[in-house]
Amino acid sequence: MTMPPLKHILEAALLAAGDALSLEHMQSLFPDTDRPDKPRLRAALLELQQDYLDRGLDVVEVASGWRIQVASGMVPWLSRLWEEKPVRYSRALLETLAVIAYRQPVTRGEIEEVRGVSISTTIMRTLQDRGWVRVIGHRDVPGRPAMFGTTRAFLDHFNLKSLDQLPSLGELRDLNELHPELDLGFPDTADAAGPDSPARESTDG
Amino acid sequence: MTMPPLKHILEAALLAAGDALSLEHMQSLFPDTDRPDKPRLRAALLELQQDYLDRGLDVVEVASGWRIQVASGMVPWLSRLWEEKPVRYSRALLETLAVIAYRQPVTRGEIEEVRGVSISTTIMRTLQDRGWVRVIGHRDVPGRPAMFGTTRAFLDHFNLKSLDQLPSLGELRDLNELHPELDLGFPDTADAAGPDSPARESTDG
Amino acid sequence: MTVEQGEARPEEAVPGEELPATVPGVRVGKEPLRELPRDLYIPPDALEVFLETFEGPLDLLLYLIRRQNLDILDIPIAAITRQYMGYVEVMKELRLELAAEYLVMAAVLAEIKSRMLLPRPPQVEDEESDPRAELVRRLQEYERYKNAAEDLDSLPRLGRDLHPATAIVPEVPRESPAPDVSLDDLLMALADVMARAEMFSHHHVQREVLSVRERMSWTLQQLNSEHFTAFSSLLRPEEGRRGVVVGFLAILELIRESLLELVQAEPFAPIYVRARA
Repeated sequence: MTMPPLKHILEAALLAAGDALSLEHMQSLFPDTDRPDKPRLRAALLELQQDYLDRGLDVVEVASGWRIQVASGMVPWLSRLWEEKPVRYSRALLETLAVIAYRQPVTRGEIEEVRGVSISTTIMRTLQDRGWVRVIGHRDVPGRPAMFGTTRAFLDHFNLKSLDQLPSLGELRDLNELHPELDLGFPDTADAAGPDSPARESTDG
Repeated sequence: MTMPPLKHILEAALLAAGDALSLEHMQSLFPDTDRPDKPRLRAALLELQQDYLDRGLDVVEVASGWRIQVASGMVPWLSRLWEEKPVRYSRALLETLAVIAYRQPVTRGEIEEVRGVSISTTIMRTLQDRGWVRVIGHRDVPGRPAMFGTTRAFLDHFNLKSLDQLPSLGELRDLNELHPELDLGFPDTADAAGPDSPARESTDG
Repeated sequence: MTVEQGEARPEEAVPGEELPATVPGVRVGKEPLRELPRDLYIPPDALEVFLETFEGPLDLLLYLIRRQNLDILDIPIAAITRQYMGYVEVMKELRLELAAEYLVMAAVLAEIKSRMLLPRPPQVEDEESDPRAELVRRLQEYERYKNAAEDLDSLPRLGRDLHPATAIVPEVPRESPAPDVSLDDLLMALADVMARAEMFSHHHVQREVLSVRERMSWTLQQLNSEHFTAFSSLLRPEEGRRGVVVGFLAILELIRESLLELVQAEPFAPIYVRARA
């Protein structure tokens, strides 16, 4: 069996998988005697990326590997492909997900503390059913509440390679930065305050 | 918004759908004012076919429309793609499916009679969830049992245009399901038999 | 909490506020919120929808602050408290299901307000002295994640902005006549069953003597001419190697006598047996 060009094998494999494949998984497709090393795989994937430049396809690396996807520029042409509109997530769900993504590991109590409302079980279940969030341990406090974290599937879904590709969180400012005259008649306390007030607070749920 | 080449739109649509699209469905992607007629669609699909000639892909027409598939020459390279997470149907399920395919319309009782064992509800549900089997009527006997038949999705999956392209019952089985670890001293004859070795026999009465 | 309730009737909850025509940064769902109920007199159904767009008391407070372009660090507690209470009152009057968090926040606001109205002892000068500090911290903290949620929502994501590209993998093509069932294939099937029989061998229920003839009768009874029976089902691994051999011989004999017919679709596929009509 003569071997087709590496990039075509990878293309076929990625399209057949319809999902991201890790480099290791791609390597495993080949017999031991003829297994391309990772730099070769990367090179072939970049070649494919080049081939796709003027087409509606993308080869991208996300958390769990490489995948081929229809580029977002094509989406307007595909909007009528599906009967249903893409799922829109509620703010409650997105906020919960954001707190988990940025503060993981985090307990449900801590999420509620940040959001100021109790979190419905449905939301936690949806996030877990979608495979975006999972229990990654238990906080060593009374009740041993579960701590949640995000998964690779979460990163994959949002087209991210790793958590540090998430947009950065906004800054926390200090109350004491404030001009004294805006205060309601309180003396200026700016000098008394430490420079970095802690953003992170440990609260048990 | 400048329009990308028609063949690229169709390629993106077919790959995004991951399944066959009818020409009508493809037409519906376009606004009324700019809707390609079927000959144009066909021409674009054939162009795509040409583009794919030296790659591992193929554009083919099946019962429910056109789809992009991995070229058969590429399939051997993908044989290990799903090794890690085999989603393999049980023998019982495949037998049930085969009976339905060959004897449709057929009631559950009749399937059980053919197979000689009772059929779990899970199997019937799996087949229906999968979209391969559906209720196509009710037998006019006491209890009015549901009669099952196969669907277009079933044909598409097996790359068939119509039921009469179905091979024999036995062929529906996966060769690999035979225990490969036979070590009773028989000569290994696996190499002698190609995957294309002929098999057409009507086992049906 | 009872402190403020008499003060803020719904009608006057946000009286005379100078509202911008559109509220910067405030969105209801996807749409920027164009206008507010200035006097809170809006149809109850609409108000319910309006209030449901808030993700709790922090969100509502943030909204009240933002719509007046106020700095979060400089909340005019008295005014905000009054407005907040106004909304809470309306929610109560409409008997909307009011989450307990809203009432807790009402209490917090009332407490801050009352503390700020009290004369402060001059010696208290540390950074905790401003009773708003904790509220401001929570509001800021919440706002960060609220924005992060919006950022997250604007990331390209699968199923909405991106679609995984999938090609079908066809089955290996199969068409052409079936080969005759060869003895080799038969042996392979036997080997298969024998292998399984090995697993049962330690059971050894009984070494009953099985004659080939007896087994032939039994086999024939298992079959009929209308349906195919799996070859392997005629060999019972639990009888052990010996039982399988007897069963196999019985089948061979039945074939020789043209009482059975075997069908196999392709090499290594399961073999089926049926009685000749």
